[in-house]
Amino acid sequence: MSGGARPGWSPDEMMTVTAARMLWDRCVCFVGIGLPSAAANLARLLHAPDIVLIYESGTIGTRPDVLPLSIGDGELAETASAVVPLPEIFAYWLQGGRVDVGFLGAAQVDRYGNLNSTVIGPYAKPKTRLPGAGGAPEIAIHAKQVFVVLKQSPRSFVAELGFRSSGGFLEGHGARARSGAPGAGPQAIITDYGVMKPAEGSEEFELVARYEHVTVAEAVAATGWPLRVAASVAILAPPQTEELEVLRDLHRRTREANSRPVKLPV
Amino acid sequence: MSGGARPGWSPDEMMTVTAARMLWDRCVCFVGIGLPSAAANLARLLHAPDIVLIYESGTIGTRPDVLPLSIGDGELAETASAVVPLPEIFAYWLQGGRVDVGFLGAAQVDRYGNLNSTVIGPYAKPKTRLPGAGGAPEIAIHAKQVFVVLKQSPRSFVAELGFRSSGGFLEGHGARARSGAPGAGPQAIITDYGVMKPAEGSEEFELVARYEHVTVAEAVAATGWPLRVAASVAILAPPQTEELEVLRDLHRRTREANSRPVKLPV
Amino acid sequence: MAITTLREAIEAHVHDGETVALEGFTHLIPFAAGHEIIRQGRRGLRLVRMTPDLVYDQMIGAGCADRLTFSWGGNPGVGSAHRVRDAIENAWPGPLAINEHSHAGMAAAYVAGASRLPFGMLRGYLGTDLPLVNASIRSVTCPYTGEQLATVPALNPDVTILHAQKADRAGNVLLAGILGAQKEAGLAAKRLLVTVEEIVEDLGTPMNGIVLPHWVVTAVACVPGGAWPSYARGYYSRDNAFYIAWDEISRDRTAFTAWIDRYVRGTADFPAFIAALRADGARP
Amino acid sequence: MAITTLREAIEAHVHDGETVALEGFTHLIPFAAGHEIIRQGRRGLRLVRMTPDLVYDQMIGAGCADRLTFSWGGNPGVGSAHRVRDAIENAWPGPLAINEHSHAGMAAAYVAGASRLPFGMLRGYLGTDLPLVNASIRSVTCPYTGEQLATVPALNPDVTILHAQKADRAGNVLLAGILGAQKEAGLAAKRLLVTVEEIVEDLGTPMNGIVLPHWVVTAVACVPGGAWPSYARGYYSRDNAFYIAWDEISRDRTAFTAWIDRYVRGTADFPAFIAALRADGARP
Repeated sequence: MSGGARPGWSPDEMMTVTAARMLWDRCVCFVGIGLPSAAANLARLLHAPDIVLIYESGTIGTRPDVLPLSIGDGELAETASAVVPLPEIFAYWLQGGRVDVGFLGAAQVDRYGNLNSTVIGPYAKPKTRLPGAGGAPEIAIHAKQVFVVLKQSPRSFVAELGFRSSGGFLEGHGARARSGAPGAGPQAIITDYGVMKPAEGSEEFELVARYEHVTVAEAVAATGWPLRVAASVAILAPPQTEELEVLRDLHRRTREANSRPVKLPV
Repeated sequence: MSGGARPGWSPDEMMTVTAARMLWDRCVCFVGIGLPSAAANLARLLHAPDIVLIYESGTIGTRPDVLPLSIGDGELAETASAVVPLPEIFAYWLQGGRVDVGFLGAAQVDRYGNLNSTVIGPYAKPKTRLPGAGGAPEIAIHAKQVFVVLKQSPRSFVAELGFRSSGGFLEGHGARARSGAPGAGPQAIITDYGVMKPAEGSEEFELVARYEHVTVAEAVAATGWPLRVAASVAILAPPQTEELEVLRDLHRRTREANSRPVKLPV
Repeated sequence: MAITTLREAIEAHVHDGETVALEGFTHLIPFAAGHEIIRQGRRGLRLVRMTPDLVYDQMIGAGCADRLTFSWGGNPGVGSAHRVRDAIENAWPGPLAINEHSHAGMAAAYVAGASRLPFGMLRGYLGTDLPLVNASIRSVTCPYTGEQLATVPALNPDVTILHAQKADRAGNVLLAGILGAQKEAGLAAKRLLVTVEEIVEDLGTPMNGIVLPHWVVTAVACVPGGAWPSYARGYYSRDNAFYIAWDEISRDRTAFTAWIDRYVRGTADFPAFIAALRADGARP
Repeated sequence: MAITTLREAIEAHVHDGETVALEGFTHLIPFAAGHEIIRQGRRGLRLVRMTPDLVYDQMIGAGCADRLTFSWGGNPGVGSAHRVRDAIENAWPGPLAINEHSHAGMAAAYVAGASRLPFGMLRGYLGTDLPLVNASIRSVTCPYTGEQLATVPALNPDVTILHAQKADRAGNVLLAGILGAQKEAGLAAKRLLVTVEEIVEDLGTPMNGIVLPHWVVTAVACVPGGAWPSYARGYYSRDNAFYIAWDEISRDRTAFTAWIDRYVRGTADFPAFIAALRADGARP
């Protein structure tokens, strides 16, 4: 059972709202498709009107009216303040240290915030071949901080990753800093049970906040490693009416746009 | 005395016409300011209408109506088929192996076509500090071939360069090929006495052609090393009426444009 | 540069066993060219593309390739690239060797290719397992700081194929909008083929516009709509509904093969492909 | 980002002894900013610029700098940069250390700086003496081919100053035309100051136009004409006649100093500089 199944809103909505609240006005956010893109745009439509959204397709400072289905939908280019070649995005903007927040999803995360989006089972003989790392390895290295968004279950929050696609705190205990990665690494994992943050010293993720309707025991049970729990676990405010309205309106516009049949071009 | 002093045309005109004749239609020419730029544009106005001119300022396929005074005059951008950032010109276009002919001038050249445009006298305590190498070192490395244009005198055609700003055949005898430079190096030096080409094997430049009114002895005397002379020295046709007319018209338009006072902008 | 038909361009310039990059990052993906490669039955291609997308799902499912260099292989915003998955997981329709990178690594490899440098360099791959499964990811030591930086070998395809908005009669090509690593992939290649929406008298290039000059282009073919179901800014939008529909079509080997047989192998060219889709009411 | 006066921008952001790059390759050279640095009497600057041009001839002759990183130091199409020469040859008005590169090397160093890599790499400097006089030109070995490639340390100025056509009120900056390495120099710097011809409500950026977004810009000052005697495409042409005239003015120390004293040190700001030139009939 998902931690977020409650009548008023879906787990995705709850995670999106929680993630959006963590973004601040004028922050520079490197956005991936899906929930991160929804969260970043929700923040823009609510409390962060001047947030700077960068998509790896080369669109900088974009303000899409509907959520892009792909990372390079036309809407992103038309509303961007600059559209640059993709190699430049990765070299000058991401590696250049210009990104405050990178948002990452994955198939699996471990206790140190390392992510797998590559493969389940052996790499050479996969059980499930996933799309792969894409922009994530270098977002994980260079963004000043990273937020991970992922639904919680023992299959996704695992003791051992099958493959490490992008690095969090590696083996913890300062391993990341020793690796030379410039960014501070994952600073929050937002799930459908609550929020985890890295503990000082060990850099192991621990539960620091939960949704009202979820118990700590449920969150621990939904984790594939013995989840540590902070001394005090905050209660996350449920999605507010305005947050849900704006988010649902955004999704409605997006669904409409995606279902609008595109005439064959010739 | 200059080798070219004859009533009908100036030494510069003669060299420009000779250099222009060496260019062919559709060749890709990386052009420097001054005589190379005049020669390349003369070729374009005469027998090479589809020559592709690249200036290091980032203008590709430019067709200026007047000669630019600087490497980045507005005229070059307005008439170019593409205007790209300068780092791209050197990385993708020059180093990328796209340039057929590089045109270089210099203060001094030696018998192997190495050039000095940096300094006369010791580098740390210069007698004459020259502007420096600019784009030349990498033009000399990457252009499929290089033409050098330089007025001949024992002070400019020297036995020992004070400083090697850009490489020709280095110490000759295959040294250039061993250096790993992809281009074939300098294939002609065009002077006001004639044309020199590298001898097979030694790669030492030797006189292969002279202007009608110049003797081989005069050309040898105007050279600071014991100039070798090819078994057969061709006679270069003098500038033709059409060549001179088009060139003079180009220079006239250029002079007019440069002397046109620019109103102060505010 | 020659202006020619797409069929002739593929016949003349794409050969079995070659390294071929069809680039276009979501925008301007050369689908028509991919279909023509399927029609002409190319085999053993070593495909290169940052985001394999539907175009390589189709080419790999149709058996054109035995190797794939890539950095993200899904159906963007939808889910799996089922044919790519089936090839990697089950060697169907044949084994597919993979050479896997991150986006930043692959972009650096194209930049190195366009620059004719033997390798590209980035502060990348730190803390990832990719170097464990891809021996071509190595490192150099900075001669100033001693820092180790990741390296990737340059990508220099035998052929790169792009789709663009316009070409003029001389073969100068203009691109506008999301650019991906198209220009770099084009300049890195030995041969560059471009399909365009239209051929015009005057490109009307804006200052600092993105142009591939005719003398770096091997052949241009005019194929209106040739990026569908991706898009060509100024001409048509991305057909997101088709991307969603592809999930069903591609999930099953039989359904996929029927689709390829009917619409790609069973049609003479791209206009016929579009006409067949329309005739079947498969698309509006 | 703050929209401010040029005086305030230089006061706040350019300090004695810092590494300062005024970029602009023939086009959009920030002359007004150079003059303001002279007016404010900065000393000991480590100047960086591919083509020192008249702007550094003036700043070096006026005693602002004790180090110069460059790749070509003349008066383009005219001849010597006399003040740069006098500083190197005769240490007038003070000694000037030089850090000399080729254009390609310096472009690679700016690209590395913008990319926050510690060094740039090129197939360059082969067969030249520059590495003999510039120990910062080194090499790395390609981990794939064994080839030795030249390296240059990244350039990361404390301050880069650019001139551009337009900014909007948020401080987004638009450049169009010949770009040099301006964008790279700007992104490589710790602080970025930009003077512009005008501040507009809407930049009207064309697709793929060259923009420096407000959040990478430290300060913008509106200084119409601020690139004169270089040029700003769409606003005014290069004053080639002044470049030619500068040869005379700059050849002689006394004439040069008189010019700087009268027109730069003797004026309050750039509009007053232009007014003084006009009042003297020095320029049309």
